[in-house]
Amino acid sequence: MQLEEKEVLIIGGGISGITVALELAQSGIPSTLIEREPSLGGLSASFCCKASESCNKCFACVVDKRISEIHQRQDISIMTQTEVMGVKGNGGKHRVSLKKGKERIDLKASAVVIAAGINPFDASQKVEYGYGRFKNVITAKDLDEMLRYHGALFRPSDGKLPKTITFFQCVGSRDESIGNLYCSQVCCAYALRLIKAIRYQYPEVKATFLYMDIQPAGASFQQFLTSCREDKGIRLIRSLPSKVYHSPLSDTLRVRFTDPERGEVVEDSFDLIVLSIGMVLSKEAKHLTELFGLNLTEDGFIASPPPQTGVFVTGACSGPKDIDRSILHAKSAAFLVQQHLRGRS
Amino acid sequence: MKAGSNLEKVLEKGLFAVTGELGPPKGNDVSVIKRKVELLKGYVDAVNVTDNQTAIVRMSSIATSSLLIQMGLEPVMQMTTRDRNRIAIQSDIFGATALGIKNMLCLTGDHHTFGNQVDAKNVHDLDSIQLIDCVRTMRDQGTLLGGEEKIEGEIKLFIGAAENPFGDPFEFRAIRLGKKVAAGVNFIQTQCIYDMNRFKEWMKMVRDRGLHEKCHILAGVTPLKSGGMARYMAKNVSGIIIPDEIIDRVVKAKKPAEEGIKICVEQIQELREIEGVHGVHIMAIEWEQMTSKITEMVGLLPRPKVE
Amino acid sequence: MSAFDPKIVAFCCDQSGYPAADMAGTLKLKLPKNVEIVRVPCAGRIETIYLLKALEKGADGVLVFACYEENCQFLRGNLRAKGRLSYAHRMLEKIGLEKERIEICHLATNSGAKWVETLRRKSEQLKKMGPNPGKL
Amino acid sequence: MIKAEQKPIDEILKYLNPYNKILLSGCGACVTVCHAGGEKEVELLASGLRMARQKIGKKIEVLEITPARQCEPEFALEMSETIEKVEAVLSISCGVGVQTLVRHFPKIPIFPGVNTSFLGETITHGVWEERCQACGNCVLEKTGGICPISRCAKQLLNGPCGGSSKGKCEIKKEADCAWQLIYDRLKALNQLYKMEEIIPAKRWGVESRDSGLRRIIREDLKV
Amino acid sequence: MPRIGIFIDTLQGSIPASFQEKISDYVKKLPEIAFCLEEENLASSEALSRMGKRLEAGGLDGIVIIGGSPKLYETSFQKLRHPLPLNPYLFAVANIREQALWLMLEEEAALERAKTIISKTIRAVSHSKPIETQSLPLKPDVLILGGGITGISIAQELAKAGIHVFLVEKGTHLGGKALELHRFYNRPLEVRKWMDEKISVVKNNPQITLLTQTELKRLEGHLGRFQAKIQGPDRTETVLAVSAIVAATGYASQRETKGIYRHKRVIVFPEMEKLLSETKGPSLLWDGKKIEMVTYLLDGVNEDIKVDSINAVKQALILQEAFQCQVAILCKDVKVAADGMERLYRKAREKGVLFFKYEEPPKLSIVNGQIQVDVKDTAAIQKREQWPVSILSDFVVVSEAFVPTPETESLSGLLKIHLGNRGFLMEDNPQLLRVRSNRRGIFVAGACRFPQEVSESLIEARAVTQEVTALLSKGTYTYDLAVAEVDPKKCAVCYTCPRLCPHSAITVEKYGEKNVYITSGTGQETKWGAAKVDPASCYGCGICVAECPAKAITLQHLTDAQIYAQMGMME
Repeated sequence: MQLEEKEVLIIGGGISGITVALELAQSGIPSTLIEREPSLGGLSASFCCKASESCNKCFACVVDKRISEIHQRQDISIMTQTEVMGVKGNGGKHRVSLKKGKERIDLKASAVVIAAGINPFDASQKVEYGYGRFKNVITAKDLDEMLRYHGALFRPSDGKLPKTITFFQCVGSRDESIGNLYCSQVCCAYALRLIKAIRYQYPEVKATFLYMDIQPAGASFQQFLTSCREDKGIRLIRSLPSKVYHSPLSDTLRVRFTDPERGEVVEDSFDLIVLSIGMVLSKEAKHLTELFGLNLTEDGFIASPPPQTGVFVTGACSGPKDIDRSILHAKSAAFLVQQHLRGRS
Repeated sequence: MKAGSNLEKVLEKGLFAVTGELGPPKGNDVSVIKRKVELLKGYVDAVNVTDNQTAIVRMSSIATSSLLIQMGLEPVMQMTTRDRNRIAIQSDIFGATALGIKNMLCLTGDHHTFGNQVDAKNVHDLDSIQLIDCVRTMRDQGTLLGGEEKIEGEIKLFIGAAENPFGDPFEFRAIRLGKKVAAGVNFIQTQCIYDMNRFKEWMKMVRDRGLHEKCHILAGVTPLKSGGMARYMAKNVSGIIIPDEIIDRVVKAKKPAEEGIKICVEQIQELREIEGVHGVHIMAIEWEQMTSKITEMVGLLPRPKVE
Repeated sequence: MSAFDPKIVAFCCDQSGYPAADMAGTLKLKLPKNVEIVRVPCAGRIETIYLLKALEKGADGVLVFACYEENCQFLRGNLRAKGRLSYAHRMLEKIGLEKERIEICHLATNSGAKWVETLRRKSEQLKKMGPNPGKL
Repeated sequence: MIKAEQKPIDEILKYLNPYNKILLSGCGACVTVCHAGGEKEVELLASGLRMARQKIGKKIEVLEITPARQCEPEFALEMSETIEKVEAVLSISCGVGVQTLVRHFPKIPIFPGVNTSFLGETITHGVWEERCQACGNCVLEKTGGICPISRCAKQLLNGPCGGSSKGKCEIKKEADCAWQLIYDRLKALNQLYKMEEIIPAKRWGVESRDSGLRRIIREDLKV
Repeated sequence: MPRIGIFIDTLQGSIPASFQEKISDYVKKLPEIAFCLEEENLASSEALSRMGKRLEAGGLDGIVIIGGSPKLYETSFQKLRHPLPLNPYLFAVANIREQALWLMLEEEAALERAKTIISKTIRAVSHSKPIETQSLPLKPDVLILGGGITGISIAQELAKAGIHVFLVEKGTHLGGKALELHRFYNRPLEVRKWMDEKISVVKNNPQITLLTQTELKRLEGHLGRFQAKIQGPDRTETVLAVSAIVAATGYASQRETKGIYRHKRVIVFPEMEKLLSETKGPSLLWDGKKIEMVTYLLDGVNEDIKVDSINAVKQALILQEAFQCQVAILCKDVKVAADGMERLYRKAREKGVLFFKYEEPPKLSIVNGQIQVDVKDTAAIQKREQWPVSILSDFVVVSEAFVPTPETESLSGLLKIHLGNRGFLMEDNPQLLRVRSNRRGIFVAGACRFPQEVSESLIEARAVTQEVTALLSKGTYTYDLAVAEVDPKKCAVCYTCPRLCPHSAITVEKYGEKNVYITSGTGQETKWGAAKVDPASCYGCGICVAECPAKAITLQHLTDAQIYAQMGMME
């Protein structure tokens, strides 16, 4: 197989893009990986370790490892702060023009992999939750970064440790009102892991988890969920909050939700509210679909075109995925690319 | 007649025998023995004198037995292989028979780690079956173990052994009795019985092998003092099975002790009906006064005078 | 003894502890002066004798930075390391040294903050404990 | 093989107290396999001893050596030069190894560093169990290949005592009743009749271990 | 005295010039130093070629790079074997940026620290020795265990990639659990047709050797040299030589058979699928009577596996639309974490499917021939006083428990791969990246790892194919000898390392003539002698080194001496 000189362009330096690049390199296929941001890793690179007594299978560390791995390879050319400006040709004869800062680069590609990733849902759209208005209403992503870079939990308003903290699930997912008729698939496990990690680091912090349905994730999830249920410091309540009020004096937040235990609407106050925001396709990704003439799925993610187009879509931009499944999906995509190239050689 | 002991005579006559049990004092205080003898005298055909039971150091069973004879109560001298090698055993048998002891119960003995001298070196030179064989050889062949050395005088002993129908493997328990019979045992006292069904099952196996005709089987019973005792035995004493309904009866009873006696009496009556059971062995440990009451209630009194 | 600056040997698993150390550097977190970082491919490579030799040859404390359970690149290395620590602990207790001088800490590539925090904590603890009386 | 367990180091320290330069000698055979006295254990114990003595301000010098086997005279003699340099020897080979050294070095105190526990089998890594007491006349043929001498607390030869319950031994609840195992195995082999025959009293004396020092002499081999 | 060359990498100025000069001054004074050069960005190819030229002079025992984290350099020097005239393992990195400059408060301290790091590294590198690479030929032959949907797909894809496959199935036919399905939830296909096509492709592909009624009996060897003894029908045994192995043996399902679950109106999913596929409308008949009410009881078993809830919603829609049945779905949580499921769920609700969420298990009872289900619906709080809701059903569809296949355990023994805590293949360890096993060259795919939805298995199948092709595509496997090595003379054959090697890379092999037992008569050699590490399968973790009681194992690239040097404790 003389695939070596065939050029593969991978758009998006998140875990999916990285995996595709690494897998292709493994098979002796060099590639160019472009990323809009100054550094690789995308969304998942900002995640913290969510282990408690033992690993809770969040896969964040795997991302870090892959990033350092890809930096060590010389058969993958990485271009950060680079964007796609235009595309000509198709069927694996693409001429893609790129923009890195001021310079323009034209690039021939026999295959293009789109792994543009997703954006977290803009929580301020859910006005009733007060994101952006109240300091102590943050998104799970904010919390994640807080824990990763400061290694500590604190209230944005006063830097103190919140004694009570609550998670709102399905923010921007499974939500008719904003037209997102899909489950983001990752948030339940993601939020519960955050809770576990916090409870382990700060046993004094009590956590509440307001949800619709708990979505399983992986072989250890049952065990993990049971440990959450057994934890006295965690309340799992099947109910989505209707409104959040801010009490300026104490800086606490009152949350209104229906308590299935008592079967009535109740109000409870918390020091910190964390919104488990869902996934939506980024506008950059939307822009790409236009450039490459791709369709969107009814859920607004990128639909995979037939392989002969030489364009492949992988990662969360093809539908919500956690790190684990993104890696898996990227591997399978890498194989499709290989097949495509083989078909042409 | 092997030894012509009272127990042997009663059994040979085909009468329903009753034996009791007496634990020697943890010292040399003879009055303790006297007291217990008074409680048992006339209510049983013979009394087992235990040999450092559960490996707790007590007055030797030989000495105690000979004291019993002086006090007019027939002893069944128990002897374990735990503390004696074959030399001590045989010399003790010389001594015992010389002192007029006619019944001997051959045991392996409770493990020494259960007792109050846990760091002892256990002997187990012989096991119970080999002991039976040893005594039989001494009595019938008039030689020491191994068969060469002739014995001066003759050994007359009614040889007994214990058997536990509630130990595992259950299927082997009757076979094991067979081995004891083959080794020359004359009578058997069983572990205390609560699980009547399992005992009957065992007796059936015994009868199938015709063992009940080759030796006298005395069924062991122990009256339960309290719910606590019942629970404890059921849980901690391996080789004893107490069905829940019996435990419940004692636990729920207003006067547990009386209920325990009542149960014991019912059991004896039931046991009497079983083919091949030639007597009962009442183990009223540190509760000897009850033996008379029980025998009386079952209607086993007065004990026969046999010549 | 106020000037006493405990010497810590920090074994860092290349799959978690070492990247965490790098991250700590990138975040410009401040580390106690007297730390010797030893890089090993896996906590499973750390032999019991290293833990003892470290103390014998002048360390006041030893830290083993290993991956979390069920997250070891080599599946069992962290557990083996844990076992060896318990051996070392038994030995220290018998010879009258504080077993706290040897400790294992589980973390991941992205636990830079935790890495530094653990070393700071250890350093403080050892200051209170005083110098290792067993060092030659 | 021989299974041994290292003695608590504090016990060892007590009897090493008078000495300031010792040889710590392991053994490359059985005690290596059961992680009690191999080269690695020598290293660890040596380090522990040095630190312990350092702590009480009474430095000790520990030389380390691990011959392939300590129970052969040649290996012992190999060590003679080193041994002359020290005040005492701590041997973490089995009791045999210790005495081999004792036999060849009359002037130097030799101390044991391990308890020689039993002849045993590896159950899983890190778990060993007794299988043989070297009684000297094997009964395994009669007992379906399972040894009641080493595995029955009462060394019974004619079946289980009354304490055998649900396959376990009443003395050590976690241990299997040897006679249950024997019964099951003979049943499986269809040889239960073997349990019906009375096994006579074992000959502990002449043929076994209770007749003083046991020796094996092979006239044909002697030189 | 070793001669060490030094390169100081200022990493585009992230090590300030002032600091770098102080370092240079210090280094130049050191006795071992042959030369000391500065670079802006050492990882750059220009810098590397400059370095290459400098090294051609030779006469060096090692190179120390003073700069940032070793991770920045290592693979470019080692794994990729950048053509440098000095063995890559003679390079060592003094990480003074992350570990000194950035972690120290004041520059003085940083400098001191940097110095110790440098001297330690120099000592360490002077203990290193060159390590060579080897390569292992890999024939394009792969063994796949399991002829279910996963196995079939992998076989197909591998065949396309020009790899020959032995597809081994213990049953009489291919297809496995997928044959129990009638329709997919997410594609308008009839599973049967779709499967039949796939199967016929597999059967007719010359690249695929299909072996049904065949089982793996024994496995020897390692990556690239696996010897798999298989037993076919009529007990014929064959040995297959393969480079890699994929386990795709699927899962088994266990039906609850106690009490009411034995009732003929309580059925399981496959039975309902069958009924749906066989009935041609307009209404679903059973015992000649029309089926009107069907209740699904989910989450009784395998709560964390979404397969059944997906199938329930899928079947419910068919029942409501095609057969005018009323359907109720009882579950703890509605599992919609699959592409398109939320919409399907909403559609079902619009079509009138009733959903109940329970916490305490619903009660089943027989009421005049039908099954009554009593459930307390936690979702509908306001209706609490109406608890419990009773549903009289013609059918109750319940989940089967998904369990490992009976032979899973023995298989893990044969392949020497681990079992997870639920008895499926492989523990759930993120570092394994799903399809990898603990052994190089052995992969685990599909439901034998964890039961999952077909489309998920298909993705996994492709991922495996990617891994396998990546492994085999070059025709050789090249690796450094930076691995553990046993000294047979010291080995006590205690089996510690074979037991503890996480990658099953160690076996006891005969070395030369040491302890080779030959069974007389058969003349068969018993492999016996000393432990042996298969270098191609060793990951160089060093666990065995640390465990060996005889200190018979060394890790070539990280010896005791090098570690003690790093500890700053060289004798």
